[in-house]
Amino acid sequence: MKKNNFYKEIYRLQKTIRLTENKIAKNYKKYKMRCPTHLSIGQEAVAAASGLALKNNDISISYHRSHAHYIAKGGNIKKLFAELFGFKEGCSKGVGGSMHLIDVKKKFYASTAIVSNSIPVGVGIAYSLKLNKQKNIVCIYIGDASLEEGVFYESLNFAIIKKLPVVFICENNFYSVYTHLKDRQPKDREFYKLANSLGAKGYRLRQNNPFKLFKELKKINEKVRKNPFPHFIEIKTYRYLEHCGPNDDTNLGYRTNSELNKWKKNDTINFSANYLVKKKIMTKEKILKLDQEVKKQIDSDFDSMKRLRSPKFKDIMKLTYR
Amino acid sequence: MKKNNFYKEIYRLQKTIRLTENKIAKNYKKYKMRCPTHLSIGQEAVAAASGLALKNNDISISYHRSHAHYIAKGGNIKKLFAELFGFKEGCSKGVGGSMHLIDVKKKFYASTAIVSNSIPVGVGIAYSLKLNKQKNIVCIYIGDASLEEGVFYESLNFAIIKKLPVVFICENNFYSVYTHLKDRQPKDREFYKLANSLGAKGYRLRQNNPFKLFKELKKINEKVRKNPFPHFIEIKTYRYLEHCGPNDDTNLGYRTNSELNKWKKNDTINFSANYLVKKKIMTKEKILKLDQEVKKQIDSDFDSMKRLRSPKFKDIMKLTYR
Amino acid sequence: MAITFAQAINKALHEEMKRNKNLVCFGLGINDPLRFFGTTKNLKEKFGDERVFETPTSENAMTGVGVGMSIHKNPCVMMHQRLDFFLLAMDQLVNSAAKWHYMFGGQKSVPITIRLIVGKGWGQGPTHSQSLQSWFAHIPGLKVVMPSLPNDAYNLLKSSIRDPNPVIFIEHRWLHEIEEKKILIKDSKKNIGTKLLNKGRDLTILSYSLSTIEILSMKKALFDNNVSYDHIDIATLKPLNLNLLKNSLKKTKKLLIVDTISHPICSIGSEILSQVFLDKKIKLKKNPILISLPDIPTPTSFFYTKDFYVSKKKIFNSIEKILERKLRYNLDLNEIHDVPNKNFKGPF
Amino acid sequence: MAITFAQAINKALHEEMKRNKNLVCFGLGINDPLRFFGTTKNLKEKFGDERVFETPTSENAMTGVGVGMSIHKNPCVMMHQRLDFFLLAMDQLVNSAAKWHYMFGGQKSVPITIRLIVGKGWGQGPTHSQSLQSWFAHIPGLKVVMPSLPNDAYNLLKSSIRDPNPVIFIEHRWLHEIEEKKILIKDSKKNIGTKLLNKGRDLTILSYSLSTIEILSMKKALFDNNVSYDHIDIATLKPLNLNLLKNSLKKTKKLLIVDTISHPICSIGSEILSQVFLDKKIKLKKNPILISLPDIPTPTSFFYTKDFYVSKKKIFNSIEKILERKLRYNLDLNEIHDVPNKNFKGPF
Ligand SMILES: Cc1ncc(C[n+]2csc(CCOP(=O)(O)OP(=O)(O)O)c2C)c(N)n1
Ligand SMILES: Cc1ncc(C[n+]2csc(CCOP(=O)(O)OP(=O)(O)O)c2C)c(N)n1
Ligand SMILES: [Mg+2]
Ligand SMILES: [Mg+2]
Repeated sequence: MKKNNFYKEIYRLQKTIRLTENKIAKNYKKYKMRCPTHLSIGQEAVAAASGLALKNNDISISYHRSHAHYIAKGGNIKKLFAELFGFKEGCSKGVGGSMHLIDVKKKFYASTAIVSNSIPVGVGIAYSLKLNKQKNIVCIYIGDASLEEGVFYESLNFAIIKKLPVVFICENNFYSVYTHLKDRQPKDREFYKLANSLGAKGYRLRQNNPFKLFKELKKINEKVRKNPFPHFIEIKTYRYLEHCGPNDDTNLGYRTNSELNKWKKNDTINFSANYLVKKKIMTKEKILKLDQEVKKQIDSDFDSMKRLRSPKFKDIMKLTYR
Repeated sequence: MKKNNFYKEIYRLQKTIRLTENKIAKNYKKYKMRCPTHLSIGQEAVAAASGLALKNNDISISYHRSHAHYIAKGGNIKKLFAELFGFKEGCSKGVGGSMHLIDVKKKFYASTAIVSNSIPVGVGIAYSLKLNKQKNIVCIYIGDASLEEGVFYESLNFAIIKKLPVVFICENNFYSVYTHLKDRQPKDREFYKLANSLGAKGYRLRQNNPFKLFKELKKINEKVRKNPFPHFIEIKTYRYLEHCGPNDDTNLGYRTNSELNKWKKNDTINFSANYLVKKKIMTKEKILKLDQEVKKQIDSDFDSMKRLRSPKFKDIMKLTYR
Repeated sequence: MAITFAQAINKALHEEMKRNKNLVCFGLGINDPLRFFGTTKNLKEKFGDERVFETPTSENAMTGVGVGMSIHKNPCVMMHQRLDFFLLAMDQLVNSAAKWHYMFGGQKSVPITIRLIVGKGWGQGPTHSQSLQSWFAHIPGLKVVMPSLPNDAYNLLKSSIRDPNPVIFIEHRWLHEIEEKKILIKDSKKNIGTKLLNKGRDLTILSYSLSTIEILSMKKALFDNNVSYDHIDIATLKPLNLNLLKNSLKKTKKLLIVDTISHPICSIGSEILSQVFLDKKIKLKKNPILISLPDIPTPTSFFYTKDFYVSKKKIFNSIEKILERKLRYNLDLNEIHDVPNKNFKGPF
Repeated sequence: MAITFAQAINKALHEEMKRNKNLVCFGLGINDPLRFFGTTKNLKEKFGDERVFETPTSENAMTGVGVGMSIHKNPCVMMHQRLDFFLLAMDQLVNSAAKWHYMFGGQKSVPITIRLIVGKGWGQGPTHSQSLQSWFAHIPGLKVVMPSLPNDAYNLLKSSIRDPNPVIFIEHRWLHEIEEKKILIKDSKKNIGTKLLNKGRDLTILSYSLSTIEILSMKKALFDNNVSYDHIDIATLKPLNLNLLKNSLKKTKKLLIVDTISHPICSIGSEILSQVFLDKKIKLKKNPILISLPDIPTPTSFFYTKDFYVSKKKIFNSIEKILERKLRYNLDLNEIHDVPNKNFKGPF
């Protein structure tokens, strides 16, 4: 990446994620994307900064809310849309749906639907990298609820004793479905401290400045690359829409409008745009142009879905075994 | 308990456990006690001090190495022997064997054979105590390998958010079967610190002076009784015999004779006997008499096994469902 | 007044919570805004959040916690929004709950009822749609109940809660909106749950859970075709009582098992077939047919599920095959195969 | 030179580790002083402790780690000293390993072989003796292999390791000391594993794993009684190929299934019965018999296990029943029912 180019790239990625997710949200209600879909609107900074901080041959693996991570690792957006629509052209041939994404070429190895289920798989990949003396790392995305599943602790323990090159990115958005963190975990628990006392290296980073976040993550990744060891990074963030689906949900009463608005006011995409202008990295006009470019591409990717044909069950009947 | 009486009681309990386990070890090779049997020889101080620190209506629950905890909670020794022999008169009617002990009256609620399996059960009992506004606590015994199973973390988390009256007694004897702690968990991990950062109250106590240990545990128990909250106590200890069975095993090479001998030199039963004499709580003669008394009782309990008859499968065929 | 399956569950929970002050309910989502598909409505309001509580995402520990509560003083109802999540808890289920009473010599039993919801359609896919009743039935010490109609849901949930043993209570998500006219209160001490829904001569159709609803919806078509059949709904899968089935078979000598929510191998369907096969007193005139899902995980896509799931056509065809004659039937071409009813708009 | 089952396993592991530099073996106890019942002898010494490693007691995570390694570049063999411990890993097995290839559109497969040891006798009791092959067979995406003789153990372990799909490889602990004269090397690409061990006219006996050894030990007695029987050993339980059985049944028209290491309900035995029952081409002359364990958890006591486990007498009696005639046989009254051989002194 050319010097300073990363500013533009991060912004572009944030925007790409936002507009892709918006596109899905807007069209979900036509009832053609028929699968449980967890959107990342509001959480783009984490995905963008962490995705760009990885090298092409680094691997990432994610959980149910994974569109952003898939895109940030270079995942093909057409194939994402096709997956949601259930077409054979989807990244998982339509078999997996929104919660089971994969882009082998881009080394986005998988996202899975059971809370914490992909964690040990990521750790296993890291063991394999080490065995093969590859100088790559594995980035494992998790939500805050992942710390409630025992397998997180088992996996981290193994990664520590084997000194594996894994970076956990924990997107703490305070909620698991409708339940606030304080009702699920000890009130004054600090994730990064907990990670430390488990024996990993814990960090607490912030999403508010995605460029800074990128640099911090990049530094950590290089450290891990040089001296393989599990690092755990908590980043507080917030989802704007409902847990699963395309709607606002403050009417349900489990969280307040004012909480939501506080986060919206600090929207990281706005921040990035303003920052680029302020620092004279891009002009307002250039940004607008970029926005339109991104939008056009997404619109065209989405429109291309119309040309896809309904697949048949027999196309995948032989896929259970290889 | 009368003042100072606890000294004698602790000693008696240590001795009772040691002699019971010795009795089993000596007779195991006659191949009549046919079940996997994990002896606690070397670890008696923990059981004795913690068992006596509980009230009658407190509940304890344990893992595969549980004879000592069963005895320390008042479990019937005849029924323990009968269980090992597989008689209907056993504490679990011979169905469970050494790894599944129970004495409902004495509120020793269970020991189970799968690592960490009894932990959430103990936590559930604690929730029930709280619901019923009982002022009792649950003592959950675990080994050092328990911290490798995810369910430990899940259970502790729940106990913390619900503020439950549980005390974990972790007998860290450094080994899980033939594998040293350092090959299974991070080298500089301190259990009590880990417990703290999970959100519990962590302690590290020592077994070398069982009387002191008793007082410390008693204090912690009373604290928990007053303000229910999970406490986690690590006590380093050491088993003298093989992981499972009645033999010495230093010949296997996974641990050294010198390591074993270091612990034997600091045997807690010797310590207790000497301490009682030194502090003039009991004379040497009184101790000898007590020893003989204990031995006689155990011998007679053991001999009574000869009078038991072989049970039949049909006696328990209806036990699967209540 | 009509009552839905979900309302019947809710009613049973309310009554049992009221009846037994020690009963506790918990689960992930139990107090969510929709109240667990409506089945836990007003429960927390009525009985407080100590007896009706939300849990962390810790399926294995929470199952053990349930065992602990229920061997102490508090029988409980644990619930999971998808059966698939419960796979994390097999140690506590199989090594603890199922064996506790037995392995501790009959001194403590585990009165826990575990509600598991099975997903279907709207892209539930491979990990949100599994139905493992045959796993549970394989394990001695467990009971397994899978009602299909509100009355059975109500009565069987009550008897499951009062049962001193662990009961796996499996609800197909698509049943929640199914209605019956009113609730008939049965003796709640027994796990009843096998009954004749139609009486005839030529064929015995056995089904359970959602499959029963599917057969019921074909009633008129079968009647119009003069198909005279016994329809047996079997809601208690373990212990499995096949008396009604066997008596029916002595008459009809022809058997169709419709089990549209299970994979075929080592399934409840296979078990029933094998028990019939072993019975000397039963001689069939034709080989039986077992309809089940293909031995393939559930795909997500709307397009694939159409042929993955069992169609009514397939059931009609199987009946034709057994009876050796053609049937006339109209299939509702407007019916969408991946939703339980027209109002359902996903995602769960 | 005779070779034991345990040695056959060991030989297969050595050869495959040598053949494929990416293959990894791990498990709790893999490098213990006894080397996993002798099956992993010299493995670490030969291939180093990165490829042959001991694990923490973390069954669920380690299964996921195996999935991760094997979808990346390292196929692996994971092992558990008791199947019972593996219950903690059902999420990773069923929701990950079994479905991965399918749910990600066929792009990555999971070449993992999972060795599970089944315990028996010497008070293994309710939680150290379970054998859940029917659970695994129920799950699409898994293969299940249960050899009974050293040759099959050797060849099937090799083919399992080379299989690009997850294979559950179940070894009964009592087989480890069983000997065969020598190893015949077969084509290791296929999961072979159904074969005729005796040929006759009047009866078909089907068995697998330890049950096969039990039937083999009765060979002389059956011969002396002029019982002419086909004995079929079925080592690959999933996918289940019943051609050999069905052909045999067309001849003998009588079937005894001996499955002495499984509970009866929804078992492999039930599955086989149901498949035979469904087949139009097979008409039996007598109702079949299925011998299995009672539907009760394993008790610990020596006294109880005597009648809990299936005796030879029971097998003889079942044959008498099917053949409708009495047999003469001597039972070795000195045989101890809770050890595999006279040298076995527990505890595992
Ligand atoms: C084992 C398991 N239990 C329950 C669920 C239901 N579930 C789906 S998403 C989710 C919330 C997870 O919260 P978090 O990890 O914080 O991720 P977020 O949705 O907030 O991004 C839950 C509980 C599941 N998928 N898997
Ligand atoms: C889930 C599970 N995995 C493996 C085992 C085998 N196992 C029996 S005892 C034991 C060692 C446990 O070590 P620790 O908890 O330190 O107790 P100790 O034996 O040292 O007292 C193991 C691994 C088991 N019983 N359960
Ligand atoms: Mg969250
Ligand atoms: Mg230990």
